[in-house]
Amino acid sequence: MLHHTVLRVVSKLLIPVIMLFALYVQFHGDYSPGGGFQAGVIFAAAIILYALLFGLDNTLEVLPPDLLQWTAALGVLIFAGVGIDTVLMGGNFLDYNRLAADGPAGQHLGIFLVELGVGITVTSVMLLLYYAFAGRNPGK
Amino acid sequence: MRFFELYNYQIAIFLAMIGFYVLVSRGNLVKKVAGLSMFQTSVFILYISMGFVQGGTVPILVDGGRIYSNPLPHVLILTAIVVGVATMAVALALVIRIKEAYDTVEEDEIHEQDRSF
Amino acid sequence: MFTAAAIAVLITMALAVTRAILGPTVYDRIVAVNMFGTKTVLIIAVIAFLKGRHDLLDIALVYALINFIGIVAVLKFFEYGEFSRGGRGRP
Amino acid sequence: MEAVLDILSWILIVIGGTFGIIGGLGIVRLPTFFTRIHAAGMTETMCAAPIVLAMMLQAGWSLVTFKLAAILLFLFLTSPTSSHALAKAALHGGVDPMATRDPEEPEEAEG
Amino acid sequence: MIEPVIDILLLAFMIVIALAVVRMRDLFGVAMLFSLFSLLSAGVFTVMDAADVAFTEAAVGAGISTILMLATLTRTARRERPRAKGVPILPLTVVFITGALLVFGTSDLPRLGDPDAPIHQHVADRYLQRSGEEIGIPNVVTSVLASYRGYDTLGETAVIFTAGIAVIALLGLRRRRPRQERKTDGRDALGETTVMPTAGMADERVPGRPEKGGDG
Repeated sequence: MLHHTVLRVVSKLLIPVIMLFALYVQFHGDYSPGGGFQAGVIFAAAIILYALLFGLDNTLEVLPPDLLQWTAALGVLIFAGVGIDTVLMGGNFLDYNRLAADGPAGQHLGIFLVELGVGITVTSVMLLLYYAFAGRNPGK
Repeated sequence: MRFFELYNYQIAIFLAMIGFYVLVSRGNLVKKVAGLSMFQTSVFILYISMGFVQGGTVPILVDGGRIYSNPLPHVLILTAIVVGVATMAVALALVIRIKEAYDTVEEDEIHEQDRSF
Repeated sequence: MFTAAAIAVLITMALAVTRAILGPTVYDRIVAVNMFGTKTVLIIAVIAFLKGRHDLLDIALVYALINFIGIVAVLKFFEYGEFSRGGRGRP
Repeated sequence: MEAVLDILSWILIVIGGTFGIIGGLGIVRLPTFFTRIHAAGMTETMCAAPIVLAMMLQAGWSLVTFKLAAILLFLFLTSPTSSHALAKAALHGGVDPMATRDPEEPEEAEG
Repeated sequence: MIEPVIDILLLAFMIVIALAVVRMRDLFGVAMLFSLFSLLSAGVFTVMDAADVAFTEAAVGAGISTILMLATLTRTARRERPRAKGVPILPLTVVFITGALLVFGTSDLPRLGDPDAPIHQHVADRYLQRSGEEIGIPNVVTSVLASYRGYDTLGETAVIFTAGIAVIALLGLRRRRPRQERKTDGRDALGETTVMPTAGMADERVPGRPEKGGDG
């Protein structure tokens, strides 16, 4: 869509803002609406906007699907790893109180890590879905 | 009078039934997926309506003892929405594969090619 | 005060829905959907003020950003008929 | 001071609501696509901006005002852009800008 | 007291849109109306005090699901085939009976927004009371999502991951092509692909094949 000059320029302005907003949603989710699921979808939407305007091939160069497959698994691994970690520290599965000296601090850390894992997985999977649907060669 | 105190539930069920009707009566697979997704959204509305409290507010704690709406349905539906999109993507991927294999997405033509009915 | 704004926005939304359903060309539908998106941003902001919970403004903000992506996708669908091209090479 | 702000907000909301409804009527009643896009574009500036400005006046000087300003900025960036791109796409897609009425079977012609 | 009015009006718009989806044969129009449907449902969630849910629906409904639907339409037909005339009696009956049973089921529910309803009495109340001191973050939805019910969320995340894997298994992923190839060919990928596979593939084969009867 490179001949849409206005669209291209405005999108160049908007894409970083959307990504920044996604990070705000991710890390401010404790105090306002938001969290890993929403942030992941918004972040993926920003990259999809780039892919729509500048072509799928350019996007595949920035974020190759092989990398995304790894990060999709990494998110789930972070989530489950926090659980295993609390078990190793002598608590129950996903019992964040063990992560720090006092309860709320441990809960903060645990929720932060878990939301991060969710965010990474959701971003990767949404982008992979877009790659799979958009990159499908028709008629083959 | 009691009947009208439940309007949200009834409208949600009506919407779900419209989605269900699309699902069972239309032959086009893409439209079936759209109907299924509408059904899903209606169920979300039903759940969220149950968590609503009159005079309550968003379950983000603020100073002063206020009434909050029920956070539990919100949690269930929040994850269900994202999962719903992922599963809808699986359904649509299947539709694409069916199109490539049968060269049609109309249900009766697929049955005809399979001689299954 | 915001009640009046809510009513006005709702009437506008009703009219936009009418156009989205009537068509007749696809571009009419897209215009209606675009306009409807803006009005949804407004109604969510108005609801936030009616309820006195300003956390809800984040939802309006995300709509203002995401709605654009939907419109770009629709335009791409119309100009190219598929999503994988339209990049570096000329269309 | 409060009263002045309230009166200003009321004026802005009345302006915004009126233009919103006029634009809504326009998008239903106007005859062709390019006239309708004009009505839709008008609601996006003249309806959204006054209502958000009225909210900003009511909110006072806080984070809320900043968020509303951000919403206004994004709306002002995205709506004219999408209207412009849409008009361009429609022009290239074969909608006749000089037509006075919609063609008979537009959906089929689009095909 | 405008909020119930907004709620009912938004739901009424949703009904109108759903009925239009039933009638519409242009699948592109269905995709557009579907995005309106999800916009409206986000509005309803906002009125119902579910900020996080509305947020998710806003992020998902307007962007990703519309794009996926449109991407499917590029690979399949854009129009639904016309249906046979006549009233579809069996589907209508099934739908009507199901709907009637469900509405009958709602008659036992507590009224909308009743603070004494059973759903608000058990764990939810405890979460709201204790979350502030136990977890220490204001957003109760996040604390329930990540901490009290973290196990559920782990399952949901795994489901999303699995769905992603399933779609890749079904559709395959496009690998990126080397840079040289792309530089030289310019518009190759654009030219060689047909936008929509036509329905007449079998017919096209016939005229160009002399071996059918001509080689003897």
